[in-house]
Amino acid sequence: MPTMTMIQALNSALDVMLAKDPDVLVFGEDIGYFGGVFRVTEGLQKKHGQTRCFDSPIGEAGLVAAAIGMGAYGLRPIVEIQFADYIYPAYDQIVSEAARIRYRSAGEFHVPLTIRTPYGGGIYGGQTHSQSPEALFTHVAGLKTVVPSNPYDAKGLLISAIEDDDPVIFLEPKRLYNGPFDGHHDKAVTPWAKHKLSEVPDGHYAVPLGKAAVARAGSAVTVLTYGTMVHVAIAAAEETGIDAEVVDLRTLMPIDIETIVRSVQKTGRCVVAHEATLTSGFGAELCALVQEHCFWHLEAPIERVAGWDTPYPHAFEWDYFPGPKRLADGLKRALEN
Amino acid sequence: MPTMTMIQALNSALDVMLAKDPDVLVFGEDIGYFGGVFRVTEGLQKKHGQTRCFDSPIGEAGLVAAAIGMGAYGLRPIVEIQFADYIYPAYDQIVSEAARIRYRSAGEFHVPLTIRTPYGGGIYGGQTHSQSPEALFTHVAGLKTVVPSNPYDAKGLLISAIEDDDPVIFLEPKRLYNGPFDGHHDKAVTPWAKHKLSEVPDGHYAVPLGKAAVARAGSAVTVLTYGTMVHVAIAAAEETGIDAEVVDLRTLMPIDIETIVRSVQKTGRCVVAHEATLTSGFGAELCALVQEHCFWHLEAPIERVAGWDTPYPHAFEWDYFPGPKRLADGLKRALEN
Amino acid sequence: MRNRSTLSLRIPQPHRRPGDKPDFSTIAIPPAGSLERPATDANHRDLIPYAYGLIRVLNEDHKAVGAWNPRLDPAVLIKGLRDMVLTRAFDDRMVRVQRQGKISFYVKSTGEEATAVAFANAIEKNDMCFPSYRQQGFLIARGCPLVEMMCQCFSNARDPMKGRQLPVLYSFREYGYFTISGNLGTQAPQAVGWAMASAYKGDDRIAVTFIGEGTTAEGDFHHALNFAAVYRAPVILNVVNNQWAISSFSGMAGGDETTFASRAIGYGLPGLRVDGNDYLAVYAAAQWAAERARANLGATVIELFTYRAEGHSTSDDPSRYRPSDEWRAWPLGDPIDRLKNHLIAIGAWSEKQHQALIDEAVTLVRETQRETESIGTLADGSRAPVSAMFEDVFAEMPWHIAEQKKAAGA
Amino acid sequence: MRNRSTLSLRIPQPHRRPGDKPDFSTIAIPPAGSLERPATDANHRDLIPYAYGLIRVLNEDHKAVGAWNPRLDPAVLIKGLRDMVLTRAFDDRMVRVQRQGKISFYVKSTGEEATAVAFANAIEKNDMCFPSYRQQGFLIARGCPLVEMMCQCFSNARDPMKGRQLPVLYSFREYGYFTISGNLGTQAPQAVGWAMASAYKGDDRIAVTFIGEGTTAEGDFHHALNFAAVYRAPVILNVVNNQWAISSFSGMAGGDETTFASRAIGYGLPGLRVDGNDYLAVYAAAQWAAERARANLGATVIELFTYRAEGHSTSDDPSRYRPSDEWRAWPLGDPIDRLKNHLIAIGAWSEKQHQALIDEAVTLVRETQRETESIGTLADGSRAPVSAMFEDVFAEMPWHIAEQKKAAGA
Ligand SMILES: Cc1ncc(C[n+]2csc(CCOP(=O)(O)OP(=O)(O)O)c2C)c(N)n1
Ligand SMILES: Cc1ncc(C[n+]2csc(CCOP(=O)(O)OP(=O)(O)O)c2C)c(N)n1
Ligand SMILES: [Mg+2]
Ligand SMILES: [Mg+2]
Repeated sequence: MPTMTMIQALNSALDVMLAKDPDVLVFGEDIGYFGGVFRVTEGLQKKHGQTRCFDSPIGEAGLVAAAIGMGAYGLRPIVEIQFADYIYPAYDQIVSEAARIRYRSAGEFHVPLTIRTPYGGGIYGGQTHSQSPEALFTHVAGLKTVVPSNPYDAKGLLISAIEDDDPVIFLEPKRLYNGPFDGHHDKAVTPWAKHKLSEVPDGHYAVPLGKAAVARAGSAVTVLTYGTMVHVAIAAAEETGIDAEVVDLRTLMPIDIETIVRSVQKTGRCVVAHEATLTSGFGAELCALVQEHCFWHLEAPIERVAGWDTPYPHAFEWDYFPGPKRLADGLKRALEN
Repeated sequence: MPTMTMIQALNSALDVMLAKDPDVLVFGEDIGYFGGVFRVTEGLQKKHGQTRCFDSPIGEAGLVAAAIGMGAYGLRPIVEIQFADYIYPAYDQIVSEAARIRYRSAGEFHVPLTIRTPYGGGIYGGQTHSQSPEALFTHVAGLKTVVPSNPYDAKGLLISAIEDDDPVIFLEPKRLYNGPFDGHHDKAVTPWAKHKLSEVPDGHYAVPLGKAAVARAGSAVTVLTYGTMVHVAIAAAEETGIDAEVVDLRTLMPIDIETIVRSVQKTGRCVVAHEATLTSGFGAELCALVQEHCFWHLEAPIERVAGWDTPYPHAFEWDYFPGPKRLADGLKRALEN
Repeated sequence: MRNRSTLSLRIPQPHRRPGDKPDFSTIAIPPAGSLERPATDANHRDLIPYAYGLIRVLNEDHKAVGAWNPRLDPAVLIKGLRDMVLTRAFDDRMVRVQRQGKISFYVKSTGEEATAVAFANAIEKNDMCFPSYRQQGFLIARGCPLVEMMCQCFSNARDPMKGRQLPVLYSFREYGYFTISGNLGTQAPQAVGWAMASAYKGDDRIAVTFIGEGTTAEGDFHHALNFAAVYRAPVILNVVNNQWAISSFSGMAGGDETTFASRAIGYGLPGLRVDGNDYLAVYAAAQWAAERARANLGATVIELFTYRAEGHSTSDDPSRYRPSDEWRAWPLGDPIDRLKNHLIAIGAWSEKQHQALIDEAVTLVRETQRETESIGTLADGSRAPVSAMFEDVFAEMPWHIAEQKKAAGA
Repeated sequence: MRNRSTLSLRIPQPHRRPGDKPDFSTIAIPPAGSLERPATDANHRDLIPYAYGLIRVLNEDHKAVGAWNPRLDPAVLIKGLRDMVLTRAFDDRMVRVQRQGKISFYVKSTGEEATAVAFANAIEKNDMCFPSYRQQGFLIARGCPLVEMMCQCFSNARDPMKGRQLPVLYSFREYGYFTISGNLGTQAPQAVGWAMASAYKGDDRIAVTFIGEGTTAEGDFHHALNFAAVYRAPVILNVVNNQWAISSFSGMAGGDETTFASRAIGYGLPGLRVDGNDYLAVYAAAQWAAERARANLGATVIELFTYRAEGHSTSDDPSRYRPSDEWRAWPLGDPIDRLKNHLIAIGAWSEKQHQALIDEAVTLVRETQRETESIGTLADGSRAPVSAMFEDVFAEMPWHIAEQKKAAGA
């Protein structure tokens, strides 16, 4: 099986779906001829034609709105928001429209829309190229939110998102595009080829939405996380020797409660981790769910390891990023009591 | 002392501040000559002049952006978003701009902006006149979020918000505008005049941001809530005879952790309640905070009572609204274990 | 130092408020028939004057004159008249029903019926409408059963929206009527996307959208214009300039500075300004724009100049902010009267027939109400089952909503 | 059934791609001096032609001609030339510094220096600029110390933004330069609000904002135009049409359909289209619009027609999407050369003086770099203390941020 980077895997998912379904089309800023600032759409316009993969004006609200109209017509649009930090102009169209059209029309119309967008830090992007806005979508009824952590899942989840009949926010951890990243920014970059989940079939396959994966089995403490932080959590476990079970949530909404409960009931301890600012982050929902479902199994408070409650500052990339050290501290605190 | 409805109290706060500070100005859709769809700005244009209180085009992003520019100039703008459901077009200006200008300019510029907006259900407004979007603001570093529950606090908190040098999202529980409401929609409407917190001084006073109030003292279980739900919680306590302590948070960000911890450590049990959809609502953050700070005092899982994870549907007003019955059930569950 | 004048902030104000005499003297009304009808493939630069003129067909003598006369068969006109009369009867009845406390909310289209009705009749059945909340005339002209509309307003057990939407926020896919949003303006760029999809598929369907003049201030209107221009989408972007946006006069949306049709110019789109109370003019403009769109020449912006005769909605009292008798002074009159008078002038209609038409409409609406109320009203407990609250959030119900449904006993 | 043509979706494409010969033959360049200079209180309707023309002052013989000639003192022009030369030297150096890995990111303004520099020199010191990320020339013309700008780019211990912003995203209140956002377009309606505040206070300060042609597609540009028109705000809304938005040509923003200046028309604002590489033309247009604004006559939109000579930023490689030698074929030339040639033509300058000016600029920038690096670079560990990460989120630090600061050991 070929190995792929996450970029190649995402490109392959789009390629497969463009070939399979004439109603699939892809558009966004700089994604057509140029292939996107992260090259995820490279070659697709050339291969599938100008009307299948094309550029958009710089108007995120307009591009999501147009995609909603296309979805209502019967197409399966995929749009790219160049950075998750630039999704806010489209927030009304996503929240008030895409998320609610099926409901408010009693099923007469629906919007099979996928919004792909690179999120997260680790690339010295400063406050407007590093954000993790997932919690702003998980709060909205009618949206699914997906975050892959490796090439295999990225392709399979993106195919599932495109084939899903509801709007999906598909957040791509940009720091993982070209290789797994465990938070040790001072170490040499590892290529994806060395990671087992870079083996990606060429053709069509799906990783189902709503199902978590156990990225590392363990028995001492459960880490609930997603995206880049999956690799950070594994590193923290290996480095501390703490036998942590790392659950890669993959889909945040709908959440795979069974996998979460099974793990926390087993370990009795839990750390939730994400890059997004702590307060009202998705980790808060995870804390709430875990204590609701596993209260009598918990032997210690659930620990949150997250971005600080500040914007993501350029010169403090590694002070802001919740790397293996902060995660290790969280694991230790969870085991202390 | 005069008694005021919440509308009158809010009007009085604006009036006092317009009179006190020539740099204060108020604008928004339909708020000038007409006085606003809920009449909160009634008479202000006539009294203070056309340039102090005026209408805006129907463009929420534009009106918040203009207010940001005014704030940078040195004014203290107050804008009204006609319904909280219509704040999303302004989301980018609020999140990427108002919230971050002080930080990104290292304090060179700041935005002393107050965004007032009616939120919440209970008026048969359907899905676009009933939403409670507070969690979408509490997640954003740089914003304060305030929700009053009675006329006295409404005036004092609004004055504090206007005098605050940072942007404040001021959410007004529209169902409380004209009277306290405990969720018993089938009972006769109570006027504010019968409520002790409708005694509102005419002049200037402040209720500080960041300080909760104990709306009802109790010892069996703590209810953490705000806005309309404060009254629902009190009703649920009275009706069940459960000796609940109802904490009216008043400010969600920054949160008054001391009052929360003091109460939960005392009662050992906790219910969090809000109208917003459950998942990733502000209640999730409250659960996370409480279990972080009071884990060893908790005798039962924290219960969440909230709006369902659906849009707010017109014909199901009272099925959707988390009224005294749902709150009573939550109290009972919290006491069961 | 230069001698500098001091700046001052200008707040636009209407020149008439409660107590003032209605005054439309500043509004220029060019004579009917004075504008040429350009070719539908004309260059947008040559069309600039149409953004500032006013396309009118019906003259003072109730004759249809000039190049824009669509030369319609009297039978076609009588259908339009009937649709407008029925729309007005429906609106009148629903407001009464609201006053009786049987429904929570209603929005009339009185005085603006021609804008929606003429459009519906001028375009093709499988073209798609992305409405605001004031185009019930479009649905009625398309033959949507009144009882379905009324059940929606009553939120009763047969409400096709299952009680999820405020009265008036219809969705009727079968009649080419997109689900109405409570959030202003969002439908306009969606219409553009729908039209792009039609072009993408090589179909021949076009989209039509309506937006209030107040709502042109939303960013979404700009996105609609921009995307329509860039991708040359087959869409007609109507601005219904009824001069009021709740309590705000059109000057608050920039209407004191220029026309709303002229907004098209900066995107390289044609903008037509049309007498919105002239059924024939609206019909002709719709035909022109539809022909242009179907010829792959892209979008047209049409400003339909009219007047909101009644309150914004049943929650509104317009006498608080404008002279209450303004409508009577409005120089472009009543679209129903004008079409009726035209039909009479060409000998195709009579006062008697007209009265019969009104009676028929009123009766039909009354009977529809009876039928609707026999199904039930929200007030007396008829509605979709509570389980409907939890359905259609997603195609398949996830576990957490299923749990909530159970908790609600639904 | 009518015989209908089938629709097709049109995706705009530039007529030149890598490997193609540069081709600007479709661009009409009217002769310098051919446009009248209207009174600054002219009615916007009478100004429509200016949205389609091109205001130019410098002719082929390097003479300043026509009514728009601002008739500036040679000393004033030499200052402008110096500002542009210094801007270019600064940009060149910073890109080199980025290639050396000393800073993470940089954005050049090469080829467009006149747009920002002429503006800065034409308006008053206490007027306020709401820039995008490509107006460093404005700051330099205003006399902002280069070392402060460079420390910002280096994110070192003296970075006035305390390491919080990407290189180039300056904020210099003292030089009337508003904090730059990474989010496109947000500054434009903020500038309008700032200008409204000046008018509200009865001051005489005006605001100036710059937005890329690609960014005109954002809703915020529309809001800026609309609010400026409605409240008649004293603001100048510049569109820098450098024809590229990263890899997207101006047609993706509607530039194939019409000019960007014409966007003004639909709001009842004047729109001027200006040769952006003609220092005198930019200066003159800025003066005209500033005079109009200060006379309480409101906003002007100015399209500054130029060409982005280099990549979008140091992260971009333009040879992937356009012919790499396009700039050389660009008919409006290089703004520095054109002003230099004009000064030589009027006998106020020489090639020798020019070379000396360049040398002086290069030396100044080199010395500034030395000074900056002596303070330190982010790469070698010089930066604001980590505690700065937690400050200025709010005026006063709330408990939870104080706790996080403590947890971070800061
Ligand atoms: C985004 C948004 N902002 C504000 C409102 C509140 N609102 C509802 S209707 C209306 C006025 C609209 O006026 P106009 O566009 O002229 O349409 P008309 O009512 O005249 O048909 C307003 C401000 C809303 N529904 N959505
Ligand atoms: C809201 C938002 N969307 C997208 C981007 C990504 N982006 C940064 S610059 C740019 C192109 C802007 O082009 P233009 O407006 O023409 O300005 P120029 O770079 O030519 O000066 C894009 C798409 C962004 N920064 N913000
Ligand atoms: Mg209107
Ligand atoms: Mg550009």
